[in-house]
Order: sequence, then C-alpha cells, then structure tokens
Amino acid sequence: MGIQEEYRKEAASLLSSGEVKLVIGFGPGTTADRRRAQFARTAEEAEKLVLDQNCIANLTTYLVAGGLLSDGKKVAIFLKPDAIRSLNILISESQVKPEQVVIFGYAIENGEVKELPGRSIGDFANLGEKLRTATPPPSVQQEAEKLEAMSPAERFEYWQDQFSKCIKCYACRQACPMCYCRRCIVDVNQPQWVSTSSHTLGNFEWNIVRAFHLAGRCAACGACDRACPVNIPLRLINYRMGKEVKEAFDYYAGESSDQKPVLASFNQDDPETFIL
Amino acid sequence: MSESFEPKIVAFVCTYCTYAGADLAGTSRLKYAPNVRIVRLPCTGRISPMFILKALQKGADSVLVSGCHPGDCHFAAGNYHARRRWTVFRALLAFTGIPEERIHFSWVSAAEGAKFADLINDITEKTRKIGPFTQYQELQKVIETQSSY
Amino acid sequence: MTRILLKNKLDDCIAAWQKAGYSVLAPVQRHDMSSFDEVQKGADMALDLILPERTIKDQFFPQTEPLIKYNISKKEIASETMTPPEKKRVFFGVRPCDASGLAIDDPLFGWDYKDDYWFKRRENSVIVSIACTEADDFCMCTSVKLSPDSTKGSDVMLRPLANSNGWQVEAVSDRGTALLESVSSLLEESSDEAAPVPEVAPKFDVEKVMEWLGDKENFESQFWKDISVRCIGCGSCTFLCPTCHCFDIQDEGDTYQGIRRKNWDSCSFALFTMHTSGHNPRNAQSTRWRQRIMHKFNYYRDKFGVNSCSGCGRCTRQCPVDMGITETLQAITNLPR
Amino acid sequence: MAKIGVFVCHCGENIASVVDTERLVKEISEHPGVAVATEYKYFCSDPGQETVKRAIRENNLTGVVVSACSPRMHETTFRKACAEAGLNPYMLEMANIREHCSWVHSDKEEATDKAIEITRSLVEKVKRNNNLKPIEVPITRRAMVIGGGIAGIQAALDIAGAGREVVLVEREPSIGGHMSQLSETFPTLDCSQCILTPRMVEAIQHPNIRVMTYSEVESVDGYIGNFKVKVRKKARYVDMDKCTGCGDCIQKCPVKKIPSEFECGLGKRTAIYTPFAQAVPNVPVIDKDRCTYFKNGRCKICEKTCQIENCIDFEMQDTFEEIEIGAIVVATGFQIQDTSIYGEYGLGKYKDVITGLSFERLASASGPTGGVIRRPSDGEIPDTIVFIQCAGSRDPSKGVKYCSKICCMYTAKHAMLYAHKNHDGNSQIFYMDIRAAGKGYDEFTRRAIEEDGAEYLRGRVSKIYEENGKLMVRGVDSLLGKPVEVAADMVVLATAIVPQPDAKETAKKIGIGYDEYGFYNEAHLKLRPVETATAGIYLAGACQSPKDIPDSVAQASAAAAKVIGLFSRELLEREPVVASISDATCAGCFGCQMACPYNAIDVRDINDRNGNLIKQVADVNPGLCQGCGTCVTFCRSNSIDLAGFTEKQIFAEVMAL
Repeated sequence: MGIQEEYRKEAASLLSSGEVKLVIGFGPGTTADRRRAQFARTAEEAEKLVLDQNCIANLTTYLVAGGLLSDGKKVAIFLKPDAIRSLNILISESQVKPEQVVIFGYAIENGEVKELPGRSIGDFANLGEKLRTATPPPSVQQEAEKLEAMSPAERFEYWQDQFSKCIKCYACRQACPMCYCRRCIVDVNQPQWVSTSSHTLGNFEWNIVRAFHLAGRCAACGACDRACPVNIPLRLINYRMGKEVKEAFDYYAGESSDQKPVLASFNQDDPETFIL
Repeated sequence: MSESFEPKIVAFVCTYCTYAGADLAGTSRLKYAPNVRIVRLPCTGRISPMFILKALQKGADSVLVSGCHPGDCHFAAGNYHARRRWTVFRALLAFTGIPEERIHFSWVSAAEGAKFADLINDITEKTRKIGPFTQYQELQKVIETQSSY
Repeated sequence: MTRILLKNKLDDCIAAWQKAGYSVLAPVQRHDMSSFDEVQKGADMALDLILPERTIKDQFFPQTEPLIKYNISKKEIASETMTPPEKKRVFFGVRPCDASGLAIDDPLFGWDYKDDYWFKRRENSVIVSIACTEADDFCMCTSVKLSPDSTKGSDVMLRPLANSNGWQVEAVSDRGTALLESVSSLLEESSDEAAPVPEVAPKFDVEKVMEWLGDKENFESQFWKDISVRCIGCGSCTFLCPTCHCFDIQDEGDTYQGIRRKNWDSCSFALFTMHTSGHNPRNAQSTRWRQRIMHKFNYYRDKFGVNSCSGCGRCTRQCPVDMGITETLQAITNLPR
Repeated sequence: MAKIGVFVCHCGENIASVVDTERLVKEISEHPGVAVATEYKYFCSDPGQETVKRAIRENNLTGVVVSACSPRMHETTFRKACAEAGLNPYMLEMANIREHCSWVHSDKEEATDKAIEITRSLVEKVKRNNNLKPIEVPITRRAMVIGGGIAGIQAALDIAGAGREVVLVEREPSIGGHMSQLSETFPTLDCSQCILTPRMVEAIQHPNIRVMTYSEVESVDGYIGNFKVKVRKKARYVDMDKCTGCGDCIQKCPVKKIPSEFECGLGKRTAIYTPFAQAVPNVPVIDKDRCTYFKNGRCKICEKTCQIENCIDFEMQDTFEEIEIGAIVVATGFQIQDTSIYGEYGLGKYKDVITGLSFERLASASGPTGGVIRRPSDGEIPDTIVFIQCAGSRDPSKGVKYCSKICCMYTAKHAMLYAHKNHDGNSQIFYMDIRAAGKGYDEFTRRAIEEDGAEYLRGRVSKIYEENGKLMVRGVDSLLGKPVEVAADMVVLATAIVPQPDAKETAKKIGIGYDEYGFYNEAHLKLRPVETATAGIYLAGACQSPKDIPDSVAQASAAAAKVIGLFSRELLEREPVVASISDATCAGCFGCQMACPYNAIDVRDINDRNGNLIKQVADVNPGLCQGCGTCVTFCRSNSIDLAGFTEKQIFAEVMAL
C-alpha cells in the first residue's frame, strides 16, 4: 500500500471515529500539476485526498485561520518538513496547541513522496537537526549570494525594480502561516507607519517590515514567493534574514516547539561588532 | 559632492544614557555639528525599526540609534533586546540596498558627553562625504508626481 | 481580400504613431513580470503571451494615483488638484478579454460622477487588440458570452495570420479607423488566411448562475461557506481582475504637506468593510467571497446591464490557493435544482 | 483643536546669545496649532512660571512646550506649573534648546534653525499627548531582609524599630554571618562576638521581626509595594518550637569528625549541630548528608537522647511559604575567593598556609584553639608568620581586578593580634599598597608597624615551598629591588572578597542586576547607592561590593531608611509611563511577555457572556511596568502602546522633523 492510500485510510478512520473533526490535505487542482487544499470532514471525503510530489503548499496557514481550533477539537493535517517547522513556530508562539494537531508527515525526495513517521509534533523533534543541516534550495541561495556580491546601489536598484511591481494585494501575508495577526501593522492608520499606497516607497516599507517581522520566524516554505502574483522573489529576503539569525544568534526557526522567539530573547554576549 | 550639502541626521536615543550624554556634552560646552535632531525615547527597547524608515522617508541622510552600554540599561535588558533587533534590521536594510554607512548604532552613557559630540561630528563628516541619500529621497519625490500617462 | 499589417512593418507603424504624438504601450516582460508598458519597437513586445500577468486596467485606473496636493499652514490648508494626464496612447496587442474589461467598467466610472481620471485616459487611448490563437485551462471568455476574438472595448481588432507573418486589420470604432488612417501606407491588401480562433469550451452556464444568485433564498446558503473555505483573503484576484474597480482614498503626508491618493482596495480584505467601532458586517471570508461573486454577476448587472467579468481567468490562474471565479460558478451551475 | 503655548527661555544669555529667540518665537507662532508663543529671560523663575500659568488660563491652552533646558533639568518644575494652572501636567514637553543646541553650537543661524526644528517637532508631539494620571499602588508595609549577617540584622532592626514588620531570611541555621566568625574587629579591637551577639538576640526577640533561618528565597514576584516572595524552609529535622537548645543531642551524636564550616575546617562538628555556640536561634539542625540514620537507616541516638517528645522528626520535609512583602533589602553578603588559583602558594597542599578567615578562627577565644594561635599542622605556636596581601585582589590575570578593601586592615589587625598573643612573634607582611582610608584606620596600621613590630615588605610573593619544616616564602622586595626569602612557620593569605557563588542566580530570582563578578548593581553608584534598578529592592552590605563592618552597617541603615520612607505612605505614586495592550488586536503570541524585563505582562482570558473562552491576550500590570517600551517594539501587530511615548506621538515628532 502506498503512502497516499495509507494516509487516506487512517484519515478516514480518524474522521469516522470522531477523533478529529477535520483533515486538511490535498486534492486535485485546476490543472494536471496543481494541487489544492482539501478539507475532508467525512471518511468519504478523506478517501479522495491526494498525496504526491505536487503537494507542496504549506497547509499550516489554515490552522491559524478563522478560529479553526478555538473549539478545542482535533484536526489532522498533511505536513512536509518545512510545514512542520511552521507548526513548531506556531506552537511556540501560542497560536496552536500541540495536542490539537494530528500530523500526516511526508517528505518529497527526488520526486517521490516518503512517509515521515509520527503523528504528534513531539514525534518530529529530531527533525530539527535534520533540517538544520539541510541547505535551502540552491537557487535561492545562489540568487541571494549574487545579490550580496552587488554594491548597495545595485542592490537598491534591484529591489526597487522588484518592489515597484508590488500591488499590495498582501497575498504574501495571507499565504504565510506566520502572518496570523488579527490586525496587520499595515492596517494601522493611527499612525500610518506603513503607507498603504502601492507606490515604490510604500512597497519598500511594506516589504521591509514584513521581512523584519519574519526574521527568525520563517520556515522557508516559499509560500509567499509562490503566492506573489507579480513574481517578487520574496524568499530571498527571508532566506537572508534566516541566515542572519543563524549566524548571529545560532538560531534556527522552527527547530522545536519550545523555542523562544529570537527577537524576544537575548544573550548578554550577543555579537555587536557594528555598534560604536 | 557639492560643498553646500549639509546632511540631515536623525538620532533616536534613550533618555537615561545617550540623551543624558548629550546633555553632558552641553554642560561641558563641547561643540559639535548642528546637523543632528534628537528624538528622545525612554529606552532603546522602545526604538522601533519603523522610526528609522520614517526618518529616511523624511529626508534623513543618516540615522543614529543610541542607548546605554550593555549591562547599564536603566530597564535592565531593553538594550539587549534592541541590540538583537538592530543586528537583524541592519542586515535587512543592507540586503535591500540601504547602505550600512547611513545607519549608525552606538552606546553612549550619561558620562560620555565627549563620545556623543565626537560621534555626531564623525557621522556628519562621513555623511557629508557620501552625500545625500538621493536614492531613497527619489522614491519620495516620485510619490509627489502624477504618473505620465 | 483584407487589409493586413505585416510584422516587419510594425516598427514603422510604431514610429508613425509616435510621430503623431502617441506613446505606444504593449505587453512587455520586465523584471520577471509581464504587464503593459511603453515600447519603442516591436521587439520590445511580448505578444506571444496568452495574457500578460497584469491587466490593461492598470493603465486607466492605476494602483495608486495622486488626486490632491495639500499644504498645511496656520491659517489655511491650501490644496491643488492633480489633474489626470492627457497623453495620447496606443495600446497594441491587447487581448479581447482585457479590452472588454474596459468597456465593462466605463458605465461604472461614468455613472453618478464622471471620473476624469478614467475618462481622460480612455478618450486619449486607442485599443489595438489581437485575437487569441491559443487558450489555456483558465480562459473562460466564452462562458461569459464573449469570445477569443470579440471586439468589445477595442478600437482596432487584429487577427493573426495563419502564416504568422502579421495580422488582419479591422477598425471597429471611429477612433480605430482614424488610427489606421495614420498608418494606411504601411498596411497592405492580402488574401492570407487568419489563424483559427481557439476552442474555449464554456466552463459554466452563466444563465443558470445568474438565476441562482438572483434567488434571495440562496444568500445565506451553506454553499458560500463550503466554496470559500480555501480562500486566504488576499487581494490578488481583485487586483489582477480587468474589471474590479474598488478603491480607497488615503491622505499621505507629514505635518506640513501631503497628498490625497486613490488606492486600489479589495472586497477580499477584512478591513474593506471594517467599521470604526470594530464591527464588521462582512466578518467572514465566505461573506466577502459571496460579495465578490454577487457583485460581478448580480448587482453590477442590475445596475449596468452587464456582468462584471470578461473571462480572462486571471483570478484562478494566479490564485495562491487555486480558487477563482470559475470553480464557484461551475459549482453553482452543477447545484441540484 | 489644539491650542499650544510655546515658551522660549533665554536662560539669561545661555540660550539667547546663540539662538535668535525672536526668530524662533516668530516662526513657531506661525505653526499650526500654536496659540501663544512668547519669550522670557528665565521661565523657571517665579515670574516666568507665572507667565506660563497665566497663558494657560487666559488661552485655555491644551498643551505647553517650554523651549529651554533639558527635561532632566526642569520638566518637573513646569509640570507643576501646568498642574497649578489647571492643565494636566503630562501635557508638557520640554524642547531642549540649551544642552542640545545653544551650548554645543556657535553659528547663530544654524543653531536657530535647529532650535526651531526641535521646538516644532515637540509641538507636534505635545498635540498628541494625553492627560495622564500618576499610578497609585497600595503598599504592603512589611519588609523582607534577605541575609542575616550584620548588614541584614542592622537593616531589620532599623525597620522594625520604626514600627514596621520585617521578615529576616537566612539560609544558614543561625543568623550572624561572617561577622560571627571574626575574632576582634579593627580599628578598635573589640571582640566581634561581643558586639554582634546582642544584636542577634535583639533581632530574634524583636516583636516586629520574624527570623526565618535555614530558609531560602525561591522566587520573587510582583513589584514595589506588592511583592510575593516564596520562601523555602529547609527541613531542619528539629522542631523549632519544641527545642529548648539544651544541646544533649549534640553531645551524644556519634558522628563527631565533620570539619566545621564555621571553623573553616580547623575544628570539628557533629551531624546534628549548631554552627557555633552562640547560634541564634539556638536550635540544632541535622546534616542529612552526614547523619548515620539518613545514610544507613539506623541510629536515631539524638532522638532517643532528646527529652522532648517528637522534637526530632526524621520525616520532616522542606516546606514553602508565600509572603506578601512591600520592600526587599538584599544583604546576602560575600564569600572569600578560593585561593587554590595560586598553586605556587600551596594553599591546601601545606597545612600551615591558611586564609585570613581561618586566622580569625585561630585568634578567636571561642575558636578551635581557644584563641591561642597555633599551626594547624602540629599545633605548635609559630615564631614567624608571613602575611600576603592581595592574594587574589587587584590581580587581573589570576584573581579579580578590584581591591577587596578590607584586607589591608585585617592583615594589620592579624599582625597585631599575633604580637599581643605571642610577644616574640615575628610577622612579615608582603603588600602592594597599604590602603587604610577610614576613621582611625591609618593610625591603626601605623600602630601595627610601630608598636607591634609588623614588618611590611613591598612586593609580591612568587613561591612558597617547604624546606626543613619551614615554609620558605620567596618574593621580591620591590622597594629594595631585590629578591627576598623568608622562612615562616605559617603563612596567611589575604584572599579576595568575592560574591556568593550563587549570587547571579539569586539576582535573577530577585530580579536585580549584577556586575561582571556578581556583585549587585546599585541604581546609581553615587546618587542612588542603596537602591537597585528595580523599584522597592534595596542593597546592604558586601553583596554590592566588598565592605567592612562600619560601611555595611551604614548602608544597611540607609537601606532601612529607604524602606521606612517608602512605608511612610499608604499609596505609592508612580509615573504613568506604562504600556497598555489592545485586547481587540492582540494576537496572543506572548512575545511581549518573554521580552519584558519586569515580568509585567500576564496572560488574560477573554470570555464571552457565558464564560466560554474566546481568546487569550497579553495584559500589562501597570504596577510592575517600568515603561521601557521593549514590548511595544516587539509587538508585530502594533497592539501595545506606551503612555507618554505613544506611537502617534513619536510618529508626529518624526514627521515634523
């Protein structure tokens, strides 16, 4: 029995036994290679879930949407390693109670879906070390390195070109599991720290603020990048921020569910070479 | 660079150390460049990255953020938190092409009036050398004009 | 025999229009995104795209637009209206769905108040559309009773030649006729066949949809909750829609001066209907999605006699969660009656 | 509509000689919202303040900007003036055009421009100031003194004497601290026990003092006036209420060879013991790790000996008590440095190389030798003793950088005591400097040299080795510039005073700062030497820095005075610069809670009308919040704000620059 069938069967039994109220998985999408989130509430629906190498979305976004977990009931969810990292962060930030989530873990390796054994977040505790040593997609790393090799003026121009495209649709924010705020800072208008207009300056502000808010909280799932309808390479910034907290504070976001947020904690001997 | 360029420098400082240090520079009658405008906050912990962005938008050519030395924070740990934020924010700005030499961070205690004066002179001089932050200021100008079509 | 424009005459054509005082805009691929922008020659254009990612709407109703400049002094607030630009423009290579979108929005911008920012630009623009020869899984013009070669909203319609050497040329408005007149020497007569228009099978029955939406009983239907459960509430479908037209007015400035701006807004955002009190009449994503569908296929038709959708399919094509209008309207079509 | 008054002060010539105040007034009066702008020679003077007050009343001003000196100088003055004129005192901002402008710039034009910008920016800020009220916090008028050494005892007695309750917590079985170990005290040579014991007894008998010995502070929650301190009462295995202190159990205890901590290992004690004869309370404890019963499950001789039923209870457990406390005096004292860092001095290797504290025990009449100074190795009376000062202090490479302050004095005292007890004795003192500042101190060291024959050798000791039953002390006499070698019978090291080994953990529990060594930080070294940065917590004694007895006692009384001052009021007024959180927008990530240096943020449940939990949000306790604003900056959804420095105020301030 393949992993898809196995998970379907288990999801169905979780639903029919009433153990979980909902299974968040994948279903077929508009085109042959698209997969979309599928919400199975009955065993019958669970039997239709799809799990293949096209299931790349980070479904944890749905865990924090619209009070899904506020009734205290359990939800099962299909997660690959980056999404497990997201779940760890969400738990450490009090957004999700670990006992409410049943995990169907999987990894996509060389176009194949592999099972990640375990059902509760604690079972994936050793994944942190595995992830820690894993490098981000080489394309992201290379692109970021290319940018870092530029002069500040060139980099500014690069981002100016990219950010000028931004239409402030906030798809990056909405797709990101970490953007669970009930009210985003960009929606604060007294005072208006981030201008809502999508002119380049406003877009700079928005994207810088979002990247700052994600520093040390990004699981590098790439949801923002994929969501962006105007193809701004948002992953690059988030990757760079991840690299910074790793190098400066030896902090790897989402490594465990009891991590302290990197910007809400400190060490007395944190580096400060840049401070005069 | 044109000789007449006078940089605009905005400083965000904590009231217990750097603001007091600037007071000491005053009581000691130390002379320094008049280019700096000081915004007083209770603690470096209160200094949000947004302040820096808005100062740049308002035409600052350099920004200074300054507070108590590590271990000396009036609020025990505000500056340690601030230091982490700065590390991250500084890397972020650098990555988006906002030059590091426009954003300065320092520890200036209430006893370091001379350090404050020297720092302002130094930042003013350096900023004068690299010129106005036209790249960012251009973005503001664009806002103020109607699109061409 | 029809008039044709050969591809090798395109540069001359552009030059002629520029000489006549036009800026020429066409789909271009820049910084990893396709949108309408000014071009100098045919090679700048990205005419092979099924559709550019951004719509032509952007060029008539920009994402952010300054309206008023103001200065605050102790005695008064002095303001200066920033008038819309009056530059003459030719849009070359517009897809029929995008062109239709302009026509669909015209009544809205001219309804109780004539929006100069829209109409000044409309009046000074000539839309040269190119009929489609290809469609993808998302195209749905036929479902909203348009077609890959519909001339709605266009001034000139070009039909690609089967041999790919150029286009058959047809003026569909006075403005189009005049534009072609200015380059008549560059056009020639030919009997070359036009490439066939692609088959775009209808994806839903818009009549059935309108009927169901019109039934007040269905407003509170569980259907809305089920169909929108995947929606994450971003504004990409609205901002990439050739007909969505909602905006917000924002003052941006410092202590002494500022600018009042017109910025795109989206019914997908929770903030869109948020009251100062904190009460939000559309407080769930399902109610916001319902609003979008109702607005396009019920309210708008009630007011202006036309559905506010031209079938471009961007809402699904670029949706981060693979939703879009098509899925919803298909589902409505298939609902048991 | 805002009606702001701007008052430009000349400060005599201090401002007006550099800043064109006339232009400043003219330009600022053109600024939107400025109703009055005026200048005057000294606004801080009575007529100046009157002008401000009159302007407030006559124009119904909604805010005031005084363009003058630093807010650190006169903010309080003008706040008071505002209040007297009926304006909320927090509707005032000071534009610092003196320290930050006229005093540091000379170009009149530039300085005036800057003064205008500073003032404008604060006009914009003050437009957004809010009426604030000082926060009133009730005070629990009961103090806790942590540490029962001389500093703690003194502080407790002073506070209790003023009629306030005190809880004195000591982790050892008896109060008394290091002072109880000393023989005589400099510079008067009175017997330490003789002057200390009455204080100890007074403390335990005082109706306002509750002494908790063998107890440790577990945690401190709360804030000034309202601390909750959890105290662990360690199991003593002897009932405090029943024990009469007869000492029979101690006599009969079969485990007799435990090196006594109190005697620095020079004497022995039993497994059930009191640390010293004059212990207060005079109730023994059982050393669980050494007791035969606890080790083997058999013995209980003490229980059998004890005349009182159930007085000895082997089942006793640690218990906890939470006590409400209004103010805390930390007097946790010091330790002496482990001098084994100096391998070349052979402490631990040679029995007759001892620390100064051990020497105190040898010299003490109640000590293991009955006050006769004998070598630990063979009990012989030494003919020559070498004293080595700065054995750890002022040594950045091996020891500590600072001066331990008391060693010069006690070494002189040791030499004297030795001379008094052994007239033929010869004492040689290696020293770096003699630091004898203090009343009667220099006279004291002179006496040691001139009357009691102490020989001072300026220089460091490089090595001590044993030869023919003598300790050969090799060093350099840096005044003569040549090596010296002294054959000694005993060597006494003046070891450095260091913080308690667990000082840092204790500080974290209590919530106070400490320096690189672990000495506790005062709020201001000069002006607030007994306060910590945490309101309501004070310092006394050597936990702050090395101190002698007079200094410790003085600081203890000072700390007590602070506590008594605090307790003189029923309510505490605090600056209303505190954070607050919006329930509606808080996302409940609780990062603010982790970032808060004061534990001022709690989790609060928001329930619907039926009591069902809707969500949990962060909530600031205004009594604990000190107003640093770290949480505000952390909050991604901008749901936290800080009164007095709100987001709106700062935004306006920046946007006006």
